[in-house]
Amino acid sequence: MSATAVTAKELLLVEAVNDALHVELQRDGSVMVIGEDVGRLGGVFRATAGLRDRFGPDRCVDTPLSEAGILGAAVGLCMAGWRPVVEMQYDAFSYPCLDQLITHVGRYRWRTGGAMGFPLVIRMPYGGGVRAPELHDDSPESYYVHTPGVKLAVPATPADAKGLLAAAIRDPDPVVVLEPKLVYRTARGAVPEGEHVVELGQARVAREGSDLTLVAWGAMVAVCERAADALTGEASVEVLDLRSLKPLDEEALLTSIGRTGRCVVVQEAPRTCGFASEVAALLAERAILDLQGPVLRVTGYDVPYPYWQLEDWYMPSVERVVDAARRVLAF
Amino acid sequence: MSATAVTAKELLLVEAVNDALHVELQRDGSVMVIGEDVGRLGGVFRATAGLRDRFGPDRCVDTPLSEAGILGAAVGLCMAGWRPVVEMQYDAFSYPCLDQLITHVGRYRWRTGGAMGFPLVIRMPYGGGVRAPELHDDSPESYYVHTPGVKLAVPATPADAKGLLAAAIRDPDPVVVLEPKLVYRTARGAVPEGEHVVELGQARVAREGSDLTLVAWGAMVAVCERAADALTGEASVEVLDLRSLKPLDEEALLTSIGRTGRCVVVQEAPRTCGFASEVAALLAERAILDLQGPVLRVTGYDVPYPYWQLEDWYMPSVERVVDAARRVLAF
Amino acid sequence: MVEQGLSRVIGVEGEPDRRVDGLDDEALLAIHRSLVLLRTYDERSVVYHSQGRIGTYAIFRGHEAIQTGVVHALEQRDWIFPSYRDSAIGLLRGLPAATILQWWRGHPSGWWNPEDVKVASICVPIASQVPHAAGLAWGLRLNGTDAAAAVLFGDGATSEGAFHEGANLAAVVKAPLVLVCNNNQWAISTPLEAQTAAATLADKAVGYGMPALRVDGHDVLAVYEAVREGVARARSGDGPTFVEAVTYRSSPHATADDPSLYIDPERVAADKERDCVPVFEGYLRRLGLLDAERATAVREESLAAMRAGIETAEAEPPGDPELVFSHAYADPPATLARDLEDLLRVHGR
Amino acid sequence: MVEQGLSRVIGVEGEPDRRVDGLDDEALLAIHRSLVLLRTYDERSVVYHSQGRIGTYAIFRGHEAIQTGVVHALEQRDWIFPSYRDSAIGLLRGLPAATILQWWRGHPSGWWNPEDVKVASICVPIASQVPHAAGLAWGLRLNGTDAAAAVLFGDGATSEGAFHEGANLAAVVKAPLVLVCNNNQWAISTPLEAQTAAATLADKAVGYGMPALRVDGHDVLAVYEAVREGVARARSGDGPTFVEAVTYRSSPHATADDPSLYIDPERVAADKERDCVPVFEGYLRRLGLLDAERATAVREESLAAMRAGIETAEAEPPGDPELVFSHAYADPPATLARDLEDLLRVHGR
Ligand SMILES: Cc1ncc(C[n+]2csc(CCOP(=O)(O)OP(=O)(O)O)c2C)c(N)n1
Ligand SMILES: Cc1ncc(C[n+]2csc(CCOP(=O)(O)OP(=O)(O)O)c2C)c(N)n1
Ligand SMILES: [Mg+2]
Ligand SMILES: [Mg+2]
Repeated sequence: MSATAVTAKELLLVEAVNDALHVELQRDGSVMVIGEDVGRLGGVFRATAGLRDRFGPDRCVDTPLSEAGILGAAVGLCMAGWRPVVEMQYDAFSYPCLDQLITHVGRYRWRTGGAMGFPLVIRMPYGGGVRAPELHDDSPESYYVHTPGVKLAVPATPADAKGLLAAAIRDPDPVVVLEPKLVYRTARGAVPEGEHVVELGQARVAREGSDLTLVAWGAMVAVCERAADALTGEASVEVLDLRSLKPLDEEALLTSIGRTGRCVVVQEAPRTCGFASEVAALLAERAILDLQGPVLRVTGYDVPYPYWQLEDWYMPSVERVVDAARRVLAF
Repeated sequence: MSATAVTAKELLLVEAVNDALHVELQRDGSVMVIGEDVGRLGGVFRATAGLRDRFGPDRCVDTPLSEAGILGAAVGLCMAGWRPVVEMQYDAFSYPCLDQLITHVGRYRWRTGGAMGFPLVIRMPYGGGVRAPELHDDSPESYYVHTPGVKLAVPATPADAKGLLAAAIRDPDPVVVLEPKLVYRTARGAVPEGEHVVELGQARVAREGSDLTLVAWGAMVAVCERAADALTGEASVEVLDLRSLKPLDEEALLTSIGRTGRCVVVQEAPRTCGFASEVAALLAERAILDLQGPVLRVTGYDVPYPYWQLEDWYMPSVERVVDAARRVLAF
Repeated sequence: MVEQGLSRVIGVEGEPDRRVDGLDDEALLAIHRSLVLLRTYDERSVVYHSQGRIGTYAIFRGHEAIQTGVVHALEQRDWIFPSYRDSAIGLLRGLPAATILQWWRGHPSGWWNPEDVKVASICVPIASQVPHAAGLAWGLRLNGTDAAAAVLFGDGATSEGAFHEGANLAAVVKAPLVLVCNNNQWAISTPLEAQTAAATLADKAVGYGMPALRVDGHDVLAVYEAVREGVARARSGDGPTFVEAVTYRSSPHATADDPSLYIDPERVAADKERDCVPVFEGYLRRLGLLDAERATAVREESLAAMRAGIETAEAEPPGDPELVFSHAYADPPATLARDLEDLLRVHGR
Repeated sequence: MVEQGLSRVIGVEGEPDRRVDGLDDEALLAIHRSLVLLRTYDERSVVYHSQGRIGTYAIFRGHEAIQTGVVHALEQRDWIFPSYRDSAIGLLRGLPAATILQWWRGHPSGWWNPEDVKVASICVPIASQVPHAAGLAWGLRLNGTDAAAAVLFGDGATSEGAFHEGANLAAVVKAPLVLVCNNNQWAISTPLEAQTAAATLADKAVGYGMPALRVDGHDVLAVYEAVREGVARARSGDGPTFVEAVTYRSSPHATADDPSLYIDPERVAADKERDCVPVFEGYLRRLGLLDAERATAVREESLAAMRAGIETAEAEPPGDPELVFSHAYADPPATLARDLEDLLRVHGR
């Protein structure tokens, strides 16, 4: 897929997001970026830096402070032939747009019998661990992925941050992209220059192993890799980075569990009805004979995300992942 | 718990809701009902009929058409010592209030270090099968139950509709009550008169069985009972009515599966991250040795709820439940 | 208060009628055909519902003048965003009655391609179409066309955040949009005074820096004139206009509703005196443009369209289960095909 | 436009000062202490942040006059709903600086009981506290008290649906509420003209049928006067009032922000000329109520409070993991205790 990509450069994850936007706005004149502070400031995380100067104030627009209005307007912009990329400034500040998402973004194509497409993207920094005040730390994937008619991707690496966002922008359906702000400026890696697309629905084996599979997405992939390190000598641990939750690469998931027979799913979000539950349910449904032990979930808790001095107690830690892995291995 | 309840009368489910409101508003002068058309009209389903005349326009209030404003005002009313019971007119029209629910209703008590309570109730008719236009058919429990700080109950019978709503109104925490509108006027049963409380977190064995457990809530309980009938002779089927999804009666669930070893979970909502996934994940985590077959989910599909002439193809049918049960039994 | 200071073209209480410049006799008769077509659609739908031939139906009797005035003030290239109550407005853009009837029959063919007729889908959640209209109109401006859009909504809708955010954004981006508020003074059972403390709904426009016009919603030409003014402003790049068309909901909210629980029957009776169809027919008669013969002909034409519509609708076979899964995605997750297969297997299809 | 027609008490460009009746010398000096306390809190917080002693911090320099004017126009029994930027307003109701510093330090003791001081929790999501204030004020009225409430929010907040729905509902239920909009003309990097097309933010009140007042937000007494008028209206049962206090965000949005990317430095410099603290101190001097000695004393008093505050905060032990689970529910699901036990086991606690 990453057709014309030849050389690569080292980028931070947030720089890769910015790179993808520059490439895609250049490639397709109908792509535009809208959101709060995306223009003059270039986004509070600088993800949209340079776009307004390069493509003009009509293609990178500072909107009024109204998330529902912004997403609703994006629906209308699609009807006029545009492909809006909507930035929600933070995870928890996207909640006002859920009504438009559920009642319209996910249904409008269906409502027109497939006659009209709504190729919009909602991208936002998400997740905890950043020592921020309340409501700057949520992992809202469940609300989005439970909603029919939308797709959802979560990159864990700079290359995927660029490739998945590009795929989302080119996708004919609405796609939500959750960017792990915890590693915005710590995840650094080689990113193909120019056009780079990572197809939705293809999981990535971040590390191969044969005894147990750690399933994760976004910032939790790195936590799982550290847990795998910690288990070196004890067990051969595979780390599966889902990359896209809808469409989900069930194939990769079932293949991995088919090999290892043991699974721990790790997510930041609260446990009840989180996507970790979906993964576990899928295995209980389709891999029951492969399972040599329980499917354990290491997740955020069913409580409000805590004050940041306590957040390390809330976020899935390497210790908690290792402990769960050992319990499954010892089962 | 249903302390003073002596005699019982036959009521429709929606009448039982109305009865609960009359009893609780009478019992506690700080309980008030607010929402769209709850006063003069008594609600589009008549669930609040008679309250405005009996308790006055200050305790049963027709609000402006603004779901987020209504729920936000309910938060403030709690701070002033009131116990607001908020009606959302329909499932899908509750989505505008999700932002207030997630950012405030579920967090405000925590935010005050437990100093202030928010004993509010959000009740709404939910679910499909009623031959209605778009967006009158949703089953939104996942959005609500994934949200920390709130509880959620779903009655399947008139007696539970009264008892669970009374428990919700008396509960010190915010509780969402989803009322299965499909059976509002078809579910009829004996309802204790006067005060009647059904504690949250206690599942109900709707039917005893030893070979397989059908797990459901709300309108799907009756579907499961019909499926159990259809399986008479083939298998002894237990039907477990969860009644409250948060707190969840894990005890009852694990006990039942411990006995039957087989489980099918039935829900109307779309599958991905639905509560059926949570139930299956729980079993994969805590009952893996009891399971003699896969945990199958019979659910709504991951598509917009269809036009009503097609809705019977979308709603879990007795046939689909029976088929899933047979597949598990034959496993 | 609400009824004060409304602009009118058709005289009441002895006031003289006016002619609207640019509207020749042909145009007036075209407006008449539209009014009668909508009225007929609405009347027949209520009958069809009572016969169990369509489902619950939201009655728009008395609001045809607003719908007609809006459509006639626009060009074919201009977009329309209807509220749920304006379900049949597409008829005036050439949509077959059968399509709209199928929507109310819950049949999967009850959709149309908004692009074909520049009429957005029926919007069920109150006010949520306002941001769509703002975005579409904004997009039209960015496309460099001089096309415009109109969005219809009710008095209750003005209380929703979606209305507020859409209207504010439209004004900021100078979207070529006319916001048409049908102030029928009721939101189901909630009266205007329980909806807002504002003196008029046009007052809402002040907070968006948007000009506003208030017209008698029973007067199709007054609505036409106001919307045309808004469209002109939109085309010249001056942004949105708010039009408050004051009517009264003289019919039940929908076929399922019992207004006797809340509404004042005398006020309803009074409003029926100002029924927009006879009001406009009187105007045409005074101009010598309408006689009994033509009135019957137009009425017959509409009835024929409805007969054809319901026949076509009822003749259509029920939709296939496939349609539950089609159209949700252009590029669906693989699970959908598996679910369909499973569904067909179970039901022996 | 925005700066025109603002009411003032303290003269600018040679205009004479006024006395506000009901405000004796003692009251004026109390206002001064409040202004300086807030200014000191803000200045010290910026320093503490640069020293890594608190986290990201939202600076409110230049907005102390609004916060102070509001609090002094209210009685102790009246409620205050602060925006995130008014984080320290509770100081004026006797909250210890340590508590607010702990909030910014992300320490679990950074909360207070709103009931004790009638100050709601810091509200992080923009505008979402407006419906809370409307509901609380409504509840106070239902309780038969004559207590009132004030809610503070910014210019950007007026674009949110939550502001709209809360303000509209407040007016409909005649909630005893004063809505105080700090129009500092910026929402992070978004200038007022990209936020709304309205001529003034006070214009928003028209659509809610609410009276509005526009004041110079640099003038603590002008804010005081306006809010007091709103409170009087609230107590007499006439419902809410909207107060637009015009200022300018002359400091960065927060410690993490770099305004050089978007703001006009000359305009910032000009605003600093009207800094609310020296402006009010000049007024007091002209009245012979303030000399260098008293100014230093007040300043010292505030600095002492801050020194004590940060010491107390830093002396507190880190919070226990138990606190992750406490307080979410009054009657928590059993799973929470199991999760805590598991967490402690894994981390060998
Ligand atoms: C968001 C939302 N909330 C509630 C409803 C239920 N509902 C349908 S019509 C209606 C009243 C609408 O009143 P108004 O906006 O005045 O339009 P009218 O019905 O008078 O045409 C309500 C509350 C809805 N459709 N959408
Ligand atoms: C719902 C929501 N969206 C976005 C944000 C991020 N944010 C924090 S402050 C701010 C600007 C607020 O502007 P204004 O209301 O004028 O208040 P000011 O910052 O000027 O005091 C934004 C967009 C938020 N906190 N809440
Ligand atoms: Mg209306
Ligand atoms: Mg501001």
